[in-house]
Amino acid sequence: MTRRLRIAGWLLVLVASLLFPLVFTNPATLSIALVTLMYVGLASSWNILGGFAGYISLGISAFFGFGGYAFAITLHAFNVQAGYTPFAWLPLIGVLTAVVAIPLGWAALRTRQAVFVTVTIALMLVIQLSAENLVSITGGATGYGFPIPNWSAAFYYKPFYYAMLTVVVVSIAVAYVVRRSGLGLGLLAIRDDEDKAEAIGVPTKSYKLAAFVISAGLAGMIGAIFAYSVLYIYPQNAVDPLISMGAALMAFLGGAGTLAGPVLGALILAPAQTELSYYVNGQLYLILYGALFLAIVRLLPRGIIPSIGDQLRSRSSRHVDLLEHDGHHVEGRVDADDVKVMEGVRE
Amino acid sequence: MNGGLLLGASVLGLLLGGIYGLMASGLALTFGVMRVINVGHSALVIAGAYMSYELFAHLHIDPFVSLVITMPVMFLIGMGLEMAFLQHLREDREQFSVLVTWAIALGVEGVLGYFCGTDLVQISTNYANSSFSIGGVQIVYIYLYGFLLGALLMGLLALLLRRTTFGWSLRATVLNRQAAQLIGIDVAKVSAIAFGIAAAMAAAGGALYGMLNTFNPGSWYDLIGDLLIIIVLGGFSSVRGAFIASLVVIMFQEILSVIISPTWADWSFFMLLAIVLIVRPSGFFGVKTREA
Amino acid sequence: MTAILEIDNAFAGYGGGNILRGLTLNVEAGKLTCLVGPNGAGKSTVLKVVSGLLHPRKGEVRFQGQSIGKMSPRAILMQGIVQVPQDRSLFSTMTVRENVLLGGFTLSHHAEKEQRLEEVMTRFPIVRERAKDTAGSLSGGQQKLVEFARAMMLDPKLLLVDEPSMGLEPRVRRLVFDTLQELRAEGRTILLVEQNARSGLEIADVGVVLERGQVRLKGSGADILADPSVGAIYMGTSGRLKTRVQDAPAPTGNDVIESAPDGAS
Amino acid sequence: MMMSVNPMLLELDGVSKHYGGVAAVDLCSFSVAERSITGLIGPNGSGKTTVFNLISGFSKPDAGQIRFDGKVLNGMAPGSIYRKGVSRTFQMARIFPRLTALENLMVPVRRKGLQGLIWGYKGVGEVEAAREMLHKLSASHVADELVGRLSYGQRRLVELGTLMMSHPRMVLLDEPAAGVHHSVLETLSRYILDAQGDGVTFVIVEHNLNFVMDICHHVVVLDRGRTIAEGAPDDIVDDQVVVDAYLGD
Amino acid sequence: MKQTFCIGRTGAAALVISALMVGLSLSVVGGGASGAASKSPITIGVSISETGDFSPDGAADMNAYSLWAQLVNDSGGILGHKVQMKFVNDASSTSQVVTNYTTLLSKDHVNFVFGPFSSLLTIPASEIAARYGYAFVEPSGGSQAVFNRGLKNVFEAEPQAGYQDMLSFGDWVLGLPKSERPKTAAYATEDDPFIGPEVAALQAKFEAAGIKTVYNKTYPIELPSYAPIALGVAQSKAQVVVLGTNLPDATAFTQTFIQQKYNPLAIDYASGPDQGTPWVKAVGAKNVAGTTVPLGWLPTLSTYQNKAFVAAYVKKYGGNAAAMSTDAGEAYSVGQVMAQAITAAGSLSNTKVIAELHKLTFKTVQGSFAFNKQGIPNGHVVLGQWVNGSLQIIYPPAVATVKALFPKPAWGTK
Repeated sequence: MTRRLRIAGWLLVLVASLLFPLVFTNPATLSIALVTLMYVGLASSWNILGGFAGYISLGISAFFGFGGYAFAITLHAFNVQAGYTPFAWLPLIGVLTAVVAIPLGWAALRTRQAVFVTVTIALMLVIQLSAENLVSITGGATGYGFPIPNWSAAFYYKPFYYAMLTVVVVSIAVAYVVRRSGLGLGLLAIRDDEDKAEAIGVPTKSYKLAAFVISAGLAGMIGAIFAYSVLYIYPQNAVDPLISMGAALMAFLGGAGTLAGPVLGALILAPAQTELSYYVNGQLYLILYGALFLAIVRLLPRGIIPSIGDQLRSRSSRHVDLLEHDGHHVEGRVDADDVKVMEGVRE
Repeated sequence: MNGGLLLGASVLGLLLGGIYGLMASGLALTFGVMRVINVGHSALVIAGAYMSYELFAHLHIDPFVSLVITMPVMFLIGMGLEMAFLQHLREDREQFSVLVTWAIALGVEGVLGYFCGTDLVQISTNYANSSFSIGGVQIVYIYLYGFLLGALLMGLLALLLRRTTFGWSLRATVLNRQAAQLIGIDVAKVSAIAFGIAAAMAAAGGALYGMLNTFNPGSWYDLIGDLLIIIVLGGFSSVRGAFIASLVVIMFQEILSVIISPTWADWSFFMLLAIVLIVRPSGFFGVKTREA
Repeated sequence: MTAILEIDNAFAGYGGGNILRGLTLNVEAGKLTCLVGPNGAGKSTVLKVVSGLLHPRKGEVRFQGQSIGKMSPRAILMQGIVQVPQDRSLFSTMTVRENVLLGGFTLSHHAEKEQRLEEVMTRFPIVRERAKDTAGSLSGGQQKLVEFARAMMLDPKLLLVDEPSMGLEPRVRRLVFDTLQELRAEGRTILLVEQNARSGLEIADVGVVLERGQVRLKGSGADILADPSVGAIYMGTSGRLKTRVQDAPAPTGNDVIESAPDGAS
Repeated sequence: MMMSVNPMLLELDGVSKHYGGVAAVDLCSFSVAERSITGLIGPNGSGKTTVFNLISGFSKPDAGQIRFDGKVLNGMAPGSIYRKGVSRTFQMARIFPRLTALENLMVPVRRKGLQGLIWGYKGVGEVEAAREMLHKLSASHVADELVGRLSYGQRRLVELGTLMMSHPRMVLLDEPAAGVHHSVLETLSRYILDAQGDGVTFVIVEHNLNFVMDICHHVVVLDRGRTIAEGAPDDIVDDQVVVDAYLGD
Repeated sequence: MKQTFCIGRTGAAALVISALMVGLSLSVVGGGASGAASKSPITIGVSISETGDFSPDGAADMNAYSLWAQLVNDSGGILGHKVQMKFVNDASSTSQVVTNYTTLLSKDHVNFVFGPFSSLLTIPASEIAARYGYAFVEPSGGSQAVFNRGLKNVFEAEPQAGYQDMLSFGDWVLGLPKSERPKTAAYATEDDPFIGPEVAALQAKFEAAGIKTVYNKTYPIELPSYAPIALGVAQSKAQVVVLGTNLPDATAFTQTFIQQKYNPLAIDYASGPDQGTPWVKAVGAKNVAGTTVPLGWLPTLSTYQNKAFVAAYVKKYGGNAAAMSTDAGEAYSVGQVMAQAITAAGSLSNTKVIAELHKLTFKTVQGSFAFNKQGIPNGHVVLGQWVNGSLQIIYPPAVATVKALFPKPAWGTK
């Protein structure tokens, strides 16, 4: 894809999302669109750590939930009136979540791979437990209410939609900036070979932490908007493992590590998930959702965007020439798995 | 603080820890052999609990007796799942396995919900509430039986691993996959059987879980966090480490529960985890593993 | 001359490139064939192709007349080809006895296993002496011997040995080569890959020099050892030393397969 | 073109390293002059790569001292040694396979401050520098290819280029010629000679003696972890001790 | 109660049973069936948690709702309209419950909605209903948080707001002769949005009356074991035990008490003994005697339409009356309240229905009650106790069906 085509594509999606609520005015459609946008944002921010640095987190809903609580408590503490003004507090929530993520990320990032995945699950449970146990701050299991905006039913989702869209655009923009920055390059290097990156001077610890914190801050803002839109937050809806898994799966479906992949994955999977739950019996819904999961991992192990990329590449014979150019390999030291990894995911 | 209470809580924690150890050991085994993080392990535990429940409720088979049915059945189910969904995983195996096993768990939850409903149930045997007293501490039979079953199965597993050719081939696969292949070990088959064993252990753990707790198909969410943290503390791929870790963690939790408060006890898993992450990321009890 | 193993114009490699580039090689029954050659020549790859860890992209591999090029490692093992790999391959936390018994993993009868174990323990006394110790507690040379013992559990028709002297002290190295020589004296067919050309060729019936995935020289072990051009190939100075090599007597009477000029300078 | 007048940049003094009873490096001593190209040769298992690991901090010596520019390196982490200006390649070219060649080269570029972090890495002269480096390595045509898809030789060039981007004072090359096609080899030699001319010191572990003879000023021969010979390339190649060491005893 | 329900089966089951229902329903309402078919049906949307955290109660709600619709239709519908239920699944997820109710209201344009089970889902759902001006009658979201939000359309179809449920136990205990009255009490409560306030209210009442608190702990819902807390209660040797439990922890506590051979004079559960058969199965038939629990509804009550409801429920879903969960009665009441409100309004307009909901006194299977401005019901919850193998009402005396067991018989004696 040429650069111009790519920019045109992004612009098209942006314009379409800006116009969406004006064309599809039905609140039910908008509520699904809101959830979809939420997942687009979550998958994109997940991607900054999970896709770029290859650190698979299953705990993003920890920060999603933290943001929601922080928002509710802040609005209450400063007696912010319902309506549009709460949105102005979102950047603060983002920063707050990011600050909290620093010590958590520091501890979690001491591990790698399988252990890291597990630790992020624990992280999620810790935040949920805190929400339940710190009753004087969070309201405990009873939860915490938001001020109720005085908007009509037909209008209600529009402000949330646009607020969410703004944060989503910010998330994608941040992902883009990171991807193009020295930080992003360092993260990709960490994904490919962390020890080597460390050895040639990439400050891997701080880079990983930066990715963790950025990703958490964005998730916090997204969680805040979501919680405000449903007007009530309690431990189970704030920190939901299904949201974490959903975000990761969507990123994988579209293509982890690419910019467009998580967006595409969320655009496909989030509405599908919502509609499936609405129309299908609960148990069948679970079975179908699980089956969809398995099918994706099996059929598109590297996601949609990288698979398309492969198709395009294999049409041009150019890289084949490169490989034939000099066929000598050092004896026996390259093993088959390395080659697989080397040909792995990328935009 | 009442000394008797403390002693009671310690004994209880020890016994319960054995039961958790049984559930966690399967998780550690699958990671060791296959490099698979089975987040669906607790769904297999719940599936085992339901099997025991149904056999008990409809055919009045004692849950300890029905293990001779549920464990082999779960063994086959486990093998089937491994061959169908996990065997083909190659790239980034550890991380993709999370997605795959999560999907399997959702499917298991759905199937259980479809056939068994979502009401909370419990396996209530007539000896569920019997206890005896030693030195002022009431020992509950069911916990004791559970602990003994856990210890017995762990012992059998150890025997299997140490004394049988299959056990050797399994350990060989854990230690050096390529060398195992070169001496003719079918590592794919070994992996499938190991997963089957883990599922069978889950079935036994499930029967105990079902006797001690009310459960429904969604209960696996509650359990998996605890089990994962236990195996991290135990060094991730060490079966023995997982067993010891669960004894320590659950005892710690029960004691904390009586001397401070249950709310704080709930944090104990995470406190231990945080300490381990900061002090010794390879786990309390495990040898340093390559993946960490 | 009965070739038990025939490799015919084989191409094999990893990823985009080939390491074996049209390799043709016969291994004769009852003889010790030693493959030598510089790093990157494809020695270990030959063994991987024979043991089934790597399948050739082109060409044929036949064992006792049967094509084995596409067989799994296990199937090839069942044919009677056993490999002693280069890296330390014992299962370190298992006992020596367990390790050796695992060598007979594919044997179906318990009695047969015990009988083989008995024979192997007689052949390799160290196995009996250290049976209960974990393999990891043995020294490097002892581990190598146990690896041999493990391989002998199947009474192989063809033994593949990959760089047995790697990482061993000279004294221990000697022990390993003595053992190889004894096995050869027992009439076993052995395909040995060795970086230490002298040690390898000294005990070899047939010496083969590989360069860039092809056979460069082949002859009796003694002849190859005496051939001055081997040193040049080995040290990667064949181009530079060409003038001197020409003065030396041509390799005698063996089927020398000349590779294409490499033009390395 | 001996440059013995230059001060010694790297000095190994009685360095030893044991692995489970086996001495991989045994009281090894040699020195490397600044702005020189030193070949480190010897048969397999003679401890060459271990010496590299010790110098670059990937393993710690049991005994002896390693000094770089007069400062003791013993016990320093690889990252710190790297920051002192010592870079190394690996036997199995370690590159970032899912990055392009150009991106690989830009990974080690030092960036200062927040701006340096979030600023596009493709800006401000970095790309030019990287492209120029690829040009020097005759690899411009693969600049935008994923390195994982390149041939082994090209990967080695990219790996070397990556190291050179951070302007190291000394580069350790581990078997740069092994399995590399001759055309790439020529590029490599030319590049190394150029860089040496610009003031970089090289230490090269290599089996291909032609390559060593062509570019090295000084050759150190290791056998069983000890220095058995040292001298000018032409003297070394005729040394019977060396030939014996190579072919084994 | 092991049925999984899907919309397709509802129809099939309805056909089978409808013939049997005709006679019954005619006797209940009598006439009015003519012309029903000519009007368009009233559609009622409900989001049910078929999976996830709230799924244990989802099935009972769904059964009772669909049974209610069926019985109403058999008797000619409401205002001549047939009733049609639309169930959608929310998997216990807030985002899904929000989407579900928004879709029901703005896309499917259902005439009315009923509440989901849990107040945690009730709050977001009620906000949506309020936005659309819909009446929102819900079965058991009795937390103060539901009523504190200033909504005019939310009504809890129970005789008494959930958070006051346990006071009836206090009234009973304090009504005992002074000499028999217990002196010490232990409290253990799960950290639950509904139960916490119930226990707190009861504790305040007891302390005011001079009953000393000797043990008091709040614990998180999900614990590997409740036994240490139960041990603590047992060791306190309190004469009265008040447990803020649901079925799982109620079971665990009881088991530990039995194991520890600890017999208090009276023991009250927020929930557990009201669950019918699951309770008996969980703690054993010989241990249920004397366990008390506040009750909104019982299969044995002689309240409005209760007999017919219980008979039809058992016929349709199997099992026996004693096995029915309170949830079923609560959900059924929602239907009764709505039917009466709509009938009184004489219109399908939600505005008019809401007005009637604020005005009328409703007759339900849980008894009669009206709502205050906040939607809080003004009736009284009764106190139930297991006596002679069945759950009976022991307080208030006016409706008591049996003499209370005090002190509670020792475990295993009956």
